[in-house]
Amino acid sequence: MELETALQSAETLLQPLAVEIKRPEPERVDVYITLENLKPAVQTLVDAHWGYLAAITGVDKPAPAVAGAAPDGDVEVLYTFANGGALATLRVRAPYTDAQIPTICDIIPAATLFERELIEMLGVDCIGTPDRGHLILPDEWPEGVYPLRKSFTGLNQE
Amino acid sequence: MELSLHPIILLLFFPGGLFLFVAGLLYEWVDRKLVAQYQNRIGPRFIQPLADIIKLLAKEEIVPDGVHKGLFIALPIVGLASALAAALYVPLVGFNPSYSFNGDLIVVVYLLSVMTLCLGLAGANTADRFSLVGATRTLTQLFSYEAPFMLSLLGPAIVAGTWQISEINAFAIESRPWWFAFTQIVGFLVAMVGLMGKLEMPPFDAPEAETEIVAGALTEYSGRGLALFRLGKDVELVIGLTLIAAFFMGGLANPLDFLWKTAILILVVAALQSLFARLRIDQTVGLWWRAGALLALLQLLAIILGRYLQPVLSQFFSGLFGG
Amino acid sequence: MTELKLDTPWQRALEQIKTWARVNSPWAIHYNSGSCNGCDIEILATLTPRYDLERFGIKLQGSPRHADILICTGPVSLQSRDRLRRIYEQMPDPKFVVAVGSCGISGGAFQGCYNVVGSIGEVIPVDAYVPGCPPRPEAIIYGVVALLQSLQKKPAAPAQPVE
Amino acid sequence: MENPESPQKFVVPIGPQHPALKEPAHFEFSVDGEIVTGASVRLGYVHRGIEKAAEARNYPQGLYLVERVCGICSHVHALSFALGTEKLAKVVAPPRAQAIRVLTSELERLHSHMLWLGVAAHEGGFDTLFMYSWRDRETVMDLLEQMTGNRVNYSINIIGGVKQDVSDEIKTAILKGMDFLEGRMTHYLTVVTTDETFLGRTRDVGVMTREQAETLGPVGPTARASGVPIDVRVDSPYAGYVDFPVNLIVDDGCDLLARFVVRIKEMQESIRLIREILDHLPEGELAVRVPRRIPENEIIQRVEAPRGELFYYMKSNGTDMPERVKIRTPSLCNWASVINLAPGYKLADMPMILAGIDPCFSCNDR
Repeated sequence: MELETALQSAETLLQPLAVEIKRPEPERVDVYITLENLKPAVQTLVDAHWGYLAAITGVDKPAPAVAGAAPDGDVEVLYTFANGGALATLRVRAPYTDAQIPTICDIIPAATLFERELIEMLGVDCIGTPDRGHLILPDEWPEGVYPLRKSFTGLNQE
Repeated sequence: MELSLHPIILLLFFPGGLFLFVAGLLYEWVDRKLVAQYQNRIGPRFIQPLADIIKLLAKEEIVPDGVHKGLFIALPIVGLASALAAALYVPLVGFNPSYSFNGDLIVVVYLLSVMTLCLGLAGANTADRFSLVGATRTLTQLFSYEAPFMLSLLGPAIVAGTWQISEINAFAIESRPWWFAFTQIVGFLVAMVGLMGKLEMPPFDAPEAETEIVAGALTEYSGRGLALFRLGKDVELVIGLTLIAAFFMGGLANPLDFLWKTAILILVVAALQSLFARLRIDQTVGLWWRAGALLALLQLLAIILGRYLQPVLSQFFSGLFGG
Repeated sequence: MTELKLDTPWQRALEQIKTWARVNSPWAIHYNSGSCNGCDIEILATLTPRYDLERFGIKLQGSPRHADILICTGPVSLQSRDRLRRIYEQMPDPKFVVAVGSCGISGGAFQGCYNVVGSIGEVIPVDAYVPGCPPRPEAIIYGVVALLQSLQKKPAAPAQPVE
Repeated sequence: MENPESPQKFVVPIGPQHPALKEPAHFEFSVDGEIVTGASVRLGYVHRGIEKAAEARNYPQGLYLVERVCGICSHVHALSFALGTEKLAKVVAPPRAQAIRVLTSELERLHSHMLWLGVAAHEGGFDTLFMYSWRDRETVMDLLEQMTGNRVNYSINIIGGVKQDVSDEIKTAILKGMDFLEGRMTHYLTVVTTDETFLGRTRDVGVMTREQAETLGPVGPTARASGVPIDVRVDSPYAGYVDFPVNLIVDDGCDLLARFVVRIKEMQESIRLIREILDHLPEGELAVRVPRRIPENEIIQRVEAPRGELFYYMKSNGTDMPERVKIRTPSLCNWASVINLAPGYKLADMPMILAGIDPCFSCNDR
């Protein structure tokens, strides 16, 4: 599918659910959505066979440019879908206090690895994810310590 | 060729113990060197197997817990002993076997498989997962190649009309130009492949598949136990090669015969080893029972028919070729 | 265990044979404790036709029970720290450790990372280090052969248990 | 994927240290007899925390670090990081540098696939093919060493271009090496598709149909062997792939044999591509200056590693250190396909099926 038509179709598909749609790069479209319509957005993309889930990225303390950043900082989670050359990223924000994000494993079973990594690296709680075991952190890793958070400066060697 | 030496020397030194170890180590070196050369590598030096055995004997032997200590120590010794006992009835180095009685073919084949039995028991003895899987595979492979191997050895025995290895060897020497390998080509192939199955050489090394179950039944063995098992395997290699050479390649009359015939066989075995990927255990069992046993049975049928038609045919042939 | 040191000629001859055997047939086992597998593919390259470790009698074994030399790579991630120690203890005496790659010496490029112990020497006693990121196959072979030659001079002392 | 451990099941642990695994990981296959009924994997033995370390290093140091995510595909990680940084700084590397980068990544694909061919054959007990393919791989390693100075971690990339040039002498050496390898590739293709015992181990083993491939989300040769046409070099060409197009190699055999065939055909395609690049190597300087401090920006860079699509998300904050570097490696996506397809096959097939996706634990543990 040609790059432009792919991006157009993604935008039209996600228009009703999106808070804001941006074109930061020629082959990429960013769709800012709230927590509630994350699942419906993923569902629409999957039903339309719009490419595949490339990655789930967690970013700690995103740029303040976007309004509504929680006072004590928060985590932005990016769900990037790839369709040929076109990339569509769903951006969701979750404050530290109760970083609750609905899981998408029931729609895309293969996403469980990405979610396990998100849970253990950034402390985001994916409600309903089938498996919460440590993916890459060691077994004796202390509870509640999330390495990719800016507040983490190094495992204080006991 | 008759060998008149004091029985003790027969047993301990010449065709018996010490010489057999050295011959086994040399044959293992030839085998590893050939496989390496087929794989375009230089391969080990000739003292390598000797150094391996001495080093293993000098290493600390760890007896893992959850293991029956007596059995753990005894199994390698029993395995090696049975292999050495089988060596007495086989025309090693072209000399007549030290002891032979009617029916020693069955005894030799049984003694050779006692070694594999010990390996299976050694695997089942430990609690380690890999050894357990290795043990089941060793025993399944034992039951699958035993029948065809025995049937293919029976071929020459029936034609020679005796169960005694030395007599079969003598019969083979008499009918020199007509090697059993040519007249009973199927029996020869099944025997060769049976020997490779018995010694668990690739492509039949599922019981000790390095990349699946580490070292199969031998995973827990270190030091002496491992050395004895490896030595037993080498001795079995020598005995197997002499047996097949004696039966199928026109008998072994003198040491020179023994040398060049077993050299050819080990060349073929090394080539087969490096040509194939490892067969899964169900594939090996399928291969034996479908192909091996069937062919060996057909071979036997042909021989038995040949025996009865032989008087009729021989007049016809003698008429034709003038006796 | 105190070894009864009989200095009879028979004892010395036996010791020489044992050392000769150990030097000529060192079986190795390879464990990657957190490396970026650059060193591991170079270790495997030493087995292949161009370098062929089997010329020196070095065979890569699967089970720690069969091995004399532990070829270890990587800066020991936290998860594989006690596995490394367990493998070291499973190996029968006399055993040696060769740390391949600068990660094993000082943590290499991953110094200061949160999930890394830093160097193999902190977890198990190491006999020979092979620097390089990754060291060439020739360097690895040189490291192992140098370890074997050092055995020639002093016979192997039984390894002290790891605390 | 931890399935419940019911007591009577016989579990075969293939632990961190195992001859089949060149890198540590812990597999547990629940087995009855020889048939595998369940599989679970525990990764993380090679996790070093590279994403966190990248946030504490400036861009050139980050390039050095990112090359050591994985020793086999180090150039691809460096290329993706360098391209990402250039995108952040809105700078484009000169065409000659782009072509040399593509040349190096195709050479790396050759040596990585040959390495995999050897290891996969070794898993199946076919040691001769292991020895032969690694012997031929030495020619590619020599070429890489001649061109970049090092056999592994060749670090030819710098931010804004490449370090070494391709002189005529290197060009002739590479062309000679390619002629030799082309003959070897046809030989390997015939060996893999005709050798009976090898076919017995690979035909109809580890079958993943196209629908399963779409749900389980594998990438790279594993997906292309099941008919899914995804290849970043074709979908969104980057670096030199714009002027040196790649034709997509897809096979709908869906089994382990198809994965072997796809990778060998990809090697042949790489040889053709290398020859084409060397014939039309564009002139020009090798690198362009990039400011130390990268302005605030956020990009996604996708690159085709030998194992599949490598995904980089990079965010800069105006200083000379990146604020966030997310590396999603192809092996992470391929795990789902192995774990869900393992049940039903024999224990003896497990090493081959695992090797089928060319897993790189240091890649997916980061």
